[in-house]
Amino acid sequence: MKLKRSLREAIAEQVHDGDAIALGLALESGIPFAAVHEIIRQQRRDLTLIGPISDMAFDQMIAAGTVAKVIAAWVGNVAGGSGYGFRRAYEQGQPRRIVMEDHSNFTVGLALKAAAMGLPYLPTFTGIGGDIVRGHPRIRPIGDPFGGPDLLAVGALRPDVAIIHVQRADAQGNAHLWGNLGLTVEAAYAARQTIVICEEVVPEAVIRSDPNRTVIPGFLVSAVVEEPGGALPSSVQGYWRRDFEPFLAYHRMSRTPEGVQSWLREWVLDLPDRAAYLQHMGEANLARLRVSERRPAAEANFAP
Amino acid sequence: MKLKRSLREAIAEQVHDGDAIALGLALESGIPFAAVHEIIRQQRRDLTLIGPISDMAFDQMIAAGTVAKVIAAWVGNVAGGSGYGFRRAYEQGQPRRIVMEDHSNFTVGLALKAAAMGLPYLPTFTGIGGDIVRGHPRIRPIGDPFGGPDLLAVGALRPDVAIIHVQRADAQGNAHLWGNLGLTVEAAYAARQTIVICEEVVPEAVIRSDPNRTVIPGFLVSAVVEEPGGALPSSVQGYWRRDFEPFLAYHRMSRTPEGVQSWLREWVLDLPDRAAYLQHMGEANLARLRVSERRPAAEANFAP
Amino acid sequence: MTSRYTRRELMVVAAAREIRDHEVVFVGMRLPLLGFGLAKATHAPHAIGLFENGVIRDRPAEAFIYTMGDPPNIVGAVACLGLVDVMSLLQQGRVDVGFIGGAEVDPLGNLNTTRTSSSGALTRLPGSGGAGDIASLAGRTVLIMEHEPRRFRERVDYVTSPGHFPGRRRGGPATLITTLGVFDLSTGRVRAASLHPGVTPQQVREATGFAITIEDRTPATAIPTADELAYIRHADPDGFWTGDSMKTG
Amino acid sequence: MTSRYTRRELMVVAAAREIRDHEVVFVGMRLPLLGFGLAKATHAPHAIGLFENGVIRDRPAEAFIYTMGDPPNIVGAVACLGLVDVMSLLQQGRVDVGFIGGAEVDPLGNLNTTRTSSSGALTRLPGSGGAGDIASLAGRTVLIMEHEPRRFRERVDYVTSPGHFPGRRRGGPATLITTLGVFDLSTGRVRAASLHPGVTPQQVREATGFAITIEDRTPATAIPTADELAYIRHADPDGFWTGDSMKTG
Repeated sequence: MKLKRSLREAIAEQVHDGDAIALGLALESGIPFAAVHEIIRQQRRDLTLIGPISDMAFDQMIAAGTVAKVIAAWVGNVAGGSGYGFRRAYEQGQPRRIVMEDHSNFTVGLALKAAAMGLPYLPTFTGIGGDIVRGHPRIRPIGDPFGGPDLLAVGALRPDVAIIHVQRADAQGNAHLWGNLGLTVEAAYAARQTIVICEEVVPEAVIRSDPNRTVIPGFLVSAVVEEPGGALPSSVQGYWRRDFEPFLAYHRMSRTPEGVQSWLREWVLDLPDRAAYLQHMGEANLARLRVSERRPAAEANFAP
Repeated sequence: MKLKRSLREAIAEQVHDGDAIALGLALESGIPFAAVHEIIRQQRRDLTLIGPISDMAFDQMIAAGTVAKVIAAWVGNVAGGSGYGFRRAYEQGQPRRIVMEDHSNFTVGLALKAAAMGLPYLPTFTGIGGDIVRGHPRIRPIGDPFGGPDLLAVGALRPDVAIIHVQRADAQGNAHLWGNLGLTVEAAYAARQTIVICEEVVPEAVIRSDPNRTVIPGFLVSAVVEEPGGALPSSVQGYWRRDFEPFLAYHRMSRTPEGVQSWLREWVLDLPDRAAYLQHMGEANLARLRVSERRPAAEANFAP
Repeated sequence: MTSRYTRRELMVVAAAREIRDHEVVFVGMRLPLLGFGLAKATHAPHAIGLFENGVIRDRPAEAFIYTMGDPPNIVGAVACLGLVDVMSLLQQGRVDVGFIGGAEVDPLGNLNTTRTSSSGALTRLPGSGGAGDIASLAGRTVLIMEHEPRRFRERVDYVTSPGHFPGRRRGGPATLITTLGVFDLSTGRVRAASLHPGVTPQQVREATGFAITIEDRTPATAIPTADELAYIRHADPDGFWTGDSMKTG
Repeated sequence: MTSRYTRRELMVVAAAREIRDHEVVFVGMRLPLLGFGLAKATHAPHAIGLFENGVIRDRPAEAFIYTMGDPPNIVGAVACLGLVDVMSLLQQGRVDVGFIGGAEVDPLGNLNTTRTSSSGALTRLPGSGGAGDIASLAGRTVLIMEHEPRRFRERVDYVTSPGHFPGRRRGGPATLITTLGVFDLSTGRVRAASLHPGVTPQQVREATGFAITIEDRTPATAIPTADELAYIRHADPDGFWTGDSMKTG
């Protein structure tokens, strides 16, 4: 079973109109922007986006008209605040109306974790007394069979596809991720298919030297894509720093529908792929962002 | 807050008569036998033991008369089969009667995880149709508020103390563990107090070089004990091989009440501490079991 | 002798004072993060900081961070877990105090960061993030707000982060730190604990869309010491979070 | 030409044949572990093996292991997770087949490993371990047993690992491999699929405490090939799991 794909192939084969897609799961780092842009280029429609906080990735997809629904705890631009694409869609139906399923970080995490555990729901005390959980399509009041106070049941959320950016994976999809994890593991377990995008496809022996670092076992993975820099402008621990300025630039540009279209043309639609995006960034920027220092993890000896 | 203790101090201060103690959480590896023996030496009484499978650790504590109740999925001797101490206590009340709360590995895991998550219970489908869950004091039938099939609720299990053996920790209790995890993390989160026993207390910088390897954050830890070889004859990845023969020897000796008492005298009661135990094993045995080869994990770069 | 300081620097100092030694703190970004670092450097050297993405630190990052996911926030962390792991610790009751903010607040300490029609038209805000969880599950919460009439409302349009309500299991808002003062919310009514130097009761009342108790003897908020300012300016050298146009003091 | 082989070697071969290529297998120790390795080496090169302690492998350990927690079982693993993680994958339905054994079995494939009074006095057995979970949640289960009358009972004293029962959501016993033959359990009745070479229907009936269907044309269990034996003897060189006194073939 050959899993290696180009990003274009992986999106073409595994992301379909109407799918529910989980991404941006590690919060501000490892956001799979290359995949986000490829989905926009391939003009997917009616997607449901799933994630804790989305930074500007969801905003771009909404502004490009690919999205029908968002299931998330926070949608905006972490550096700038508001997500204007999201606001225009939600407030004015531009370029199309979207449905919002509001969550807190914990409830969206529990929804994914319920699916990851093969359960219809997980109980929680979070949110009680607030409006997020009131009349929520996925959250219902339940009692405690052991006689304690009432809780809420957060219903399982099973994405069609999870898209995850990691440092390295082998050709079977066994993926090493370090630094921020967020909801990455829950989403990969929960999703019907998981696309692993990595900085490097490495020999099996590298992954097997540290099986505790394998946060996603390969048998859950439907495609492995080698796309170095595929998460820029977000960071990847040990590989790329966060590029702060593009978040602010998008925030400025996306204030108007014309601005965001212009931004999408320049950074997505007029570029064929991620290599072209990196080239458009320029080598000086890449050099500034590329991590060349080493702060290796202390040795862990796995000798038997 | 100084956490470092000798094993004797940690057990004296933090393990009390009647306490519920979780140990042997990584299944066959990292069983904290040094702590098990110190508890026997300090003559604790009426303990409840909690773990998935216990290998011979629970059997020794039961045979020594320290135990009133066992909450586990399997109690015996992985190499030999039956745990004779357990059987004598359960079948004949020798040296005292014990209560058994039977579980499967998953239900004991869910009971600890429910406590770890701050929940009164977790739902599951496991065990339905079998006798473990029938009339179980901690497991009740529940419905699915979303209309799916009925489930079981596994009630939270909060140990008074979890005792955990890891490769290394810093003086604040931040613990690196690799290789088998089993239920170690769930138990450390669930327990009111966690005693971390480690092969090495290392400088903070070692732990902080790899925060993803910290399976137990120090603020959950109540004592840090440096006790190299404290898990023998069970294995510790990268430090100690499993010593197979002592499991079989205990299995043979423990067939009779006299045999097990003789074993307890030789290996526990007549020895003051772990250092004496290792000396009694002999340097040749230690040399045979000590891991000197290196199979280091592939480098993970944490540079920002 | 006092140095000149900004309102936000004063708010950082007030935030730091809400953290007691040995406490476990749900930190967040911006002023609370600076407050955590300041508390660690002064009266609470053993405090532990949790971030909702899974990071646990016992000291602030060495380099300036713009988001909690920035690589310098991983370097030197004591643990880097998953979001559900730290939220589980929060739900267990292992977190003493959490810091949250919002676009709107009401007298019960309810915060709205989801949507509002206060300006007439519907405005969609980003949403809860982890704030709703911290508000629900921390041992107590400290609210940090811009003190403006449109933000201080008799009743918020949407309760993203629940404040005091009947039947609350645990926690609830304890303190509200604003650009004008520090307010006690622990009783479910808003009472001024201190007003920032130079702020009058009248100013506060005009900036607040609901009734607020300001006793005659309400003290002035203690101003930053030189050491506190030195710490803040070391941690935020460009005034990215703490700069403002109103120099005071 | 066939080599001499032991009953247990034959059982390993039968176990291996229960694994299809690309399947996810809950492995366990002893014969199933050898069966997994044999299947990988022959007809199921893409099978994946899960162990209840959290280990995931796509090939057996290089060195002999006595327990699934032995350090050589970590070396070369593709992942080493927690127990709840692998059980969650099992509960999700990601595991195609699991192997379990027990002290007693009944015609519905219920297994008892908890306690029995079959000998008159109460005997306490070790308990479920992960077997009850695998029996409940795997896509199908393969049972491996010593074929003795006291173990094959009309009704087991305690159902540790549930077999077929009304309302079962998923899975259930598919095949029972014993020291005497291979039996189909998929319909909830026990039917001989093959008897090991030299075993007569009469022998099976005498060793079974309940009614069992053995058709006239029941074939002999296919004997191990030389390659299969070579694999097994490489993996278990001292016959620790597969040695027995009855050499056959």
